[in-house]
Amino acid sequence: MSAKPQVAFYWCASCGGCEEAVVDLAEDILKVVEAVDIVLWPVAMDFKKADIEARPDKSITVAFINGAVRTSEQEEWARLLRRKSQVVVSFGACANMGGIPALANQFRREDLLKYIYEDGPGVDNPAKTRPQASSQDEGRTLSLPELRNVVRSLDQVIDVEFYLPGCPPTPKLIMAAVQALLSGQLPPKGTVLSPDHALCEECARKDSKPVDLALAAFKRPHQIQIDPEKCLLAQGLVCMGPATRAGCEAVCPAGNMPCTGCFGPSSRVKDQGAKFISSVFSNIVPKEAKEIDAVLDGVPDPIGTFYRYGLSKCILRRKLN
Amino acid sequence: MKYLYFPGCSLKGTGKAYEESLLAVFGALGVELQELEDWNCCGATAYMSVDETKSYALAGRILALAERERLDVVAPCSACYLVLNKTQKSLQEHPELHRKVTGALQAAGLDYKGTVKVRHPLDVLMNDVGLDAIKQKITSPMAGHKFAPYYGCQIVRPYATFDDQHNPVTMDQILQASGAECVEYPHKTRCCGGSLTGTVPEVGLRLAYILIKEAKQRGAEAIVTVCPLCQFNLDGYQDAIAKKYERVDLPILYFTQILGLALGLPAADLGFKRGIISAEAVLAGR
Amino acid sequence: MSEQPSMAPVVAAPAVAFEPRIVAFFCNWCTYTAADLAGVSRLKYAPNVRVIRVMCSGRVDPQFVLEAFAKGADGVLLGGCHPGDCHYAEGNYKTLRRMRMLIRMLKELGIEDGRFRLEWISGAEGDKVKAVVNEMTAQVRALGPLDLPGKFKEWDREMEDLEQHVNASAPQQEEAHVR
Amino acid sequence: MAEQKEHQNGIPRIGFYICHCGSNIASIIDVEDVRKYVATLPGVVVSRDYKYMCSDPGQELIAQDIREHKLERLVVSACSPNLHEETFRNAAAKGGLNSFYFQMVNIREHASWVHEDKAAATRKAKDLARAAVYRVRFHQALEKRKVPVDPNVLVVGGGIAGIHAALTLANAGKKVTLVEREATIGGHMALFDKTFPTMDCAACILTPKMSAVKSHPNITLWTYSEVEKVEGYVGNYKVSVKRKPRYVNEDLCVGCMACIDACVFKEPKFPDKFNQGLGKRKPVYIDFPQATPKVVLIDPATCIQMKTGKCKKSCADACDRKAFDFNQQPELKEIQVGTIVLATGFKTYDAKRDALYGYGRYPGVFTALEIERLVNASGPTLGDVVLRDGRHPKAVGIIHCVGSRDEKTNKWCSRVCCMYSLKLAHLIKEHSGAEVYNFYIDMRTPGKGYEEFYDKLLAEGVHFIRGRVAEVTDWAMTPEEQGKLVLRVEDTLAGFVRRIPVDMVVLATGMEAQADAGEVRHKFNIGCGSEGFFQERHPKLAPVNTFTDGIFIAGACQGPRDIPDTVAQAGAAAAEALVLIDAGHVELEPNTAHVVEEECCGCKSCVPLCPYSAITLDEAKKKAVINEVLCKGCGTCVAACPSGSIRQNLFEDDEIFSEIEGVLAQ
Amino acid sequence: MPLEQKLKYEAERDVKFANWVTRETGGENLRHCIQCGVCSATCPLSLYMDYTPRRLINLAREGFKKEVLSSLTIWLCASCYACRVECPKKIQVTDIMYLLKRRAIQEGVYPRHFPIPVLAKEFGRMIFLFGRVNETLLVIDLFLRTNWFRFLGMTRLGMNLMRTGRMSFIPEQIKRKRELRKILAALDAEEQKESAL
Repeated sequence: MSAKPQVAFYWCASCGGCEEAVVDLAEDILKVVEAVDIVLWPVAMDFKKADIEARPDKSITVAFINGAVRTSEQEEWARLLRRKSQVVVSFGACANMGGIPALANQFRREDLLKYIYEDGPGVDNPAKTRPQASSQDEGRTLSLPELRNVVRSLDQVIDVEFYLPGCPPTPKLIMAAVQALLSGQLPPKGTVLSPDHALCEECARKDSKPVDLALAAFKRPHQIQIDPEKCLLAQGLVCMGPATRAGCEAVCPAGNMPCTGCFGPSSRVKDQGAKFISSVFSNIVPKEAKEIDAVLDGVPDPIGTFYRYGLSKCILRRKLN
Repeated sequence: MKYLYFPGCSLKGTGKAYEESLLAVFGALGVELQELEDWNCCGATAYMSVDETKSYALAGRILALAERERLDVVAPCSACYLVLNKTQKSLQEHPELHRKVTGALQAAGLDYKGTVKVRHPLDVLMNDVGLDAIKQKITSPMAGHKFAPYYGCQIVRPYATFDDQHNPVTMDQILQASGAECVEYPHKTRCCGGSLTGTVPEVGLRLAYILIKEAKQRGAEAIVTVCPLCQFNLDGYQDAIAKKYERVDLPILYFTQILGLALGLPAADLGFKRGIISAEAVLAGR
Repeated sequence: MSEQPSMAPVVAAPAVAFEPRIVAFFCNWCTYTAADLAGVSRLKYAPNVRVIRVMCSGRVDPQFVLEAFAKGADGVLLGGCHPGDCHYAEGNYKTLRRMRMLIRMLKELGIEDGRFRLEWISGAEGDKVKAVVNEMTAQVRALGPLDLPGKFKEWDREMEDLEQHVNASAPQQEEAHVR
Repeated sequence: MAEQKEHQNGIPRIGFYICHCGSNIASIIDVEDVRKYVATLPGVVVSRDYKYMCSDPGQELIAQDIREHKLERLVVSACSPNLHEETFRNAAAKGGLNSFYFQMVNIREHASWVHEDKAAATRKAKDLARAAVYRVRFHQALEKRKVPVDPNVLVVGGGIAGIHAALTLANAGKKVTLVEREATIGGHMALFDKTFPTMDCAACILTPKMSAVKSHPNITLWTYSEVEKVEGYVGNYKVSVKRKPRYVNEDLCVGCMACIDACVFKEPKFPDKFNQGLGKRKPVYIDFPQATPKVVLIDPATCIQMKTGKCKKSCADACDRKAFDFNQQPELKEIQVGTIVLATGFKTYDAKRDALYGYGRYPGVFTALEIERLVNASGPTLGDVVLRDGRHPKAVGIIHCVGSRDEKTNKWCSRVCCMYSLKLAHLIKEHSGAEVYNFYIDMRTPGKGYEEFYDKLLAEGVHFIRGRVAEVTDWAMTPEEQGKLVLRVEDTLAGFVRRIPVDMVVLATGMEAQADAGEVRHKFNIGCGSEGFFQERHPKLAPVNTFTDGIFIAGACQGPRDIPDTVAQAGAAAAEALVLIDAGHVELEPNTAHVVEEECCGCKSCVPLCPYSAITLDEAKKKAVINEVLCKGCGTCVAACPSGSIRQNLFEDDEIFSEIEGVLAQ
Repeated sequence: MPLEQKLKYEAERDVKFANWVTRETGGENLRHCIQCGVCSATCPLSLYMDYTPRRLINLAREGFKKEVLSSLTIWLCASCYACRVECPKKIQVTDIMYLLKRRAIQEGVYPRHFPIPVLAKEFGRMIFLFGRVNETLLVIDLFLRTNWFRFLGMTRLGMNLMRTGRMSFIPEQIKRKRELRKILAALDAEEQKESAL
């Protein structure tokens, strides 16, 4: 076995953007590849589960796992890598908080399956066939991963040492994390590897935010001509910046788009959505329930807005039914 | 403007004149009354003394039937008006009673939700039709006539909200709109003894006598009322009063009869002939 | 104690009757004082509410409400001063605004309407404390247990098989990593 | 009994104490069971119960345990923290523990007094105790804040309560500003002729005190003025007062009243408010001869010059001192005070609301206050008791409890009506010789010399009929009743209904909160009870304090009361203010919020939430900063900080989260 | 004149009865009475009553059942509600009178020839039979059962009513009598269930 650190990359329920982010390290990736041995990277290299199973426990120095955990297969891989690795880094918003896949926690699994295999437009499935975890075909047993009832963040399945936030994490943060891991100068377990204050700190528009927002209406980005200089909240856009951890250098606001909260909350906040509500809506103008409700109507999808990346980590975890 | 009409037993019996004049007046004012289909007796004051839940259930049936029509119910008889309102309120406030009564109604296939509004003709005239609209239709004002407006007990007490409990004025205003004058009548809400005259005459007659005498003393040529029982009691027992106290001879009319005259309706359509004490003076020249 | 009859219909109680657990956040100046007044006046009300005192309803972070549900509350009651009466001028308006949004969120996440309630109760309204507590207890009792801790456990049961399977061959000396 | 056990790793050593409160708690809550249970909770090393925790031995027990068992945290389950939190904080301090390593559990007001099911109440007591045990681990050592107290005092209301409070404070050498809404001080007492039960003349005992106010070097008297705005906190209030224009320069007018004689209206023409409308006055007037300050004023609603600008202004010409100023404008004054005494008084019930008593309909019906003026030697009739048509009444009926003891209007007993009705009965009989009937429900004469006064009236032959009058009517049943007002009442002691004809009816109207009590209390940030009177901090133990420190209440603004009680209370309010002033400083709860600078991103979300402008943005650092002197500790900004960068002493997030967890853990 | 003993012993009180009154609809506030007598004073009939309404309320809450149920007071109440709107303690006096009347009929202690309970009962019977009430038949029935002498004295009124077309001997009836009887039967069943408990 090589003396270099053994590194694994794995993806669960994700879009692949996190893999892209690794590639986005550009020339730096060569330094990384040089410094480590990659023992697993399904998107780029061919390894089999058996290869990993065969390894001694704790023989992988660090496993970077991205994506939420939704299927039994993802769950199994996560557990397997946990067993084989010294350090697990939860990589990206989906692994950290469920991410976009976790929005499915607003629906029952049965309803989702029914829609996708029976009711959805364009579905032609008169026999109402659905994928089965186990089925017989020509005398052989075929098995498929099972879809779980709940979309989970990685740390709701296995223990995790560190978190790299973002959808996806920025190359700069990834490099910093890798360097820290290689140098062995590790922060305390559970640390999110980005600055522990809110995004406004890094936002170029910060100074243009008025002291009193006094919002009387909320707008969605397509409804207005966005002023490229002015604080987005002040323009009535739901910008999650104040309730979102810094580290991305406010790329979205720099691109004239409000922050949607992919970095998650600061270490002092348990529930990003609830805290955002507490902050921004305390400052709206009306005082009567009816008028308040009229303003709130400007945010038609509260869950999708405040928990775009974090429904798994909402204190309630999912819709109850 | 359309309402359900719950006449009650009296308006089909001794209070026919009230029904006749009410229908005529509402017709003339363009208010449609649709008689509630297969209505039953509300139980009035008497039945409440026999069986509480049953009397609420009787009223409950009426309300349940009315609910199907999605219209406000007009109940001209004071006792009916009170009983229906009382039923709504008691069922609302007493869950156990509500359970029993709605259960019994359901057993007969009836559904009671408590959504129907029970209205008095005075309330409808004042608040829905409006004094101005009434005034516009007055063709032969009752100028020079003086009446004692008598509301009796059960319409303003204790459930009505359309007028003051101690000093109601709705009928005063309607009579004045008809061009008549109202005497200051301190007994306008005092009990006439109606529910007792038949059974304990010495008691009922005294109350009736006080009412009629005071109205007369204050210069009224008739007592004008809103209640069929009051009308019956004050009109029907004047012979007995004469025997026991003195001859009082004062016509007892319904406010709808006066309003009808002012609206130019023929007296014959307003039930004047049904008064035991004739109202010739009121009708003079009409 | 009292000979006043109970209004509730007499129903045979099931073997273990469900007793709702309601967490209340009461502001120190109005609602907490009102609850004290209810006590001094010896008003009797349902024993299902547990009061957590805050200085102002404005201190109540929506996270507290969610956390209470997650830790097992069947209902959460939030009591503050009447609009215009806040000891801190306008804290209760801020509460109202953020809670209106929280209510929407709770609805979308499947928490029934009656489980979260915001009430304005002044320091003089001991009787309102009684009325609100009784009413809410009855309402939550009718809704049945919420039992989020139980639900969390139940949800995670689907992972048990795999957890055992993957860790079956794990050397015993290893500390278990699975939560 | 006590449970004791050894130290547990990492968790502070907690002592738990549960109070029986005699049987107040122990009769409903199984104290023993709770004590045993709490002993099993992590960190609890001592768990005791005691009959009266708040007693000296109870407190000593705690202090001793702290020393002996090296307790690091303290939880006491007893009554409301509003009552005894301070007591147990002191007990902690006595034992050498920081006072704030303490959490109180309210199982009396919130459990034993309000529940009947013993098992459920005990369960609740355990849940609440567990929550406190979980919470107290996170408590931090804190110190109270000290702020100085401004020695100047504001007294609002110039009735007998305000007058007495102001004089007491001024005599103690404090500077007092007395603000009165009307043109003269004196309040309701100035309207009275005699005072019960001693029958001393109200003017004789009141007017010397009024003059003393005017001449006292330590009192600034602002009449015809109202408080507009109050800012600040105990020891440091900033108050804006609006001085309404009298159109006469107060400093120049000497009260010679030559202007009133000179007014273009030769005769008084307008209803005289001071005399309850029974007399008349001119547009330029003075309420009564002893008005203080003795300064005339102009009623702009009736003065021709004020209305049209076209008067020959003979009043101004008659003034030697050139005091008239028709262009006078309202003036806003600002003062700094440390404490405030509110003595804003009451209003009488509007007798028109009881329609059946005929006030406003029958001229023979009067309110008690009108009779006060009628029997007053300096009143509109110079003491002659006459009806509005000039006749002298031969029979008078006084109806008690008008607007009192009636759930349709006011539920409470107004306390003074029985006694003043007796007084008026006596005076009417004395002045007119009429037969006087008192109609009462219960005769309430608790007070020194009060019952004796009732006795005297009985001996004088005044009729007392126990029953609430149903109706006052002019409807006559018998010839004797013709032309009279008839009262129908059940003589409940005789057991039958009576009709009693009289010429004059006096309605003993009750006392209500001032119409604007609601606005006033908002200005001063104090509470009102459901009946509208100002709410005292504790009905027995803090009757002149309010929930806002440094603001005290005296007299009938707090509830119906008579003159002796009002004066006693005014003295008490003054004494409470003196306590603060002489202490020189007050200690404030340390429950303030602060921003953790390195965590703050400067998003400013918190800044507009603070009603006291305690939060500002440090422009250099771009971080929010909280001024702890201004912070009153509501915690709204803490709940709202989107990155969790604001903390609040005593109400930290982890304290509340652990309390939530504790109250629900099973 | 024979002397009557007015002393009452504690044993003569029926506490259950008092409690029952407070539990019935309308009786809730009974114990709040402050005995001010405004009910009696406002009552147009109190002058005929053996106990004024105020006294009756006190007798009821103290549990003097016999005195209460056999009193004329409850039968003289004309349900005019004047007392109820005047009561400073919001006691529903009229409803208390109703519930006492019902109890008196139930226990059969009402004055035999006092026609009001008879009227009330007949009224109920007629509703059961026809669903509506015919005043003519009701009055005839009533007088025949109580005091037919007086009935003879009423012929003048009868003639007057006949003359004015206000008298009818044919009862009005509802169509769906069965529906009405089902309702009443359901309540009878409910009552049986309760008394079985």
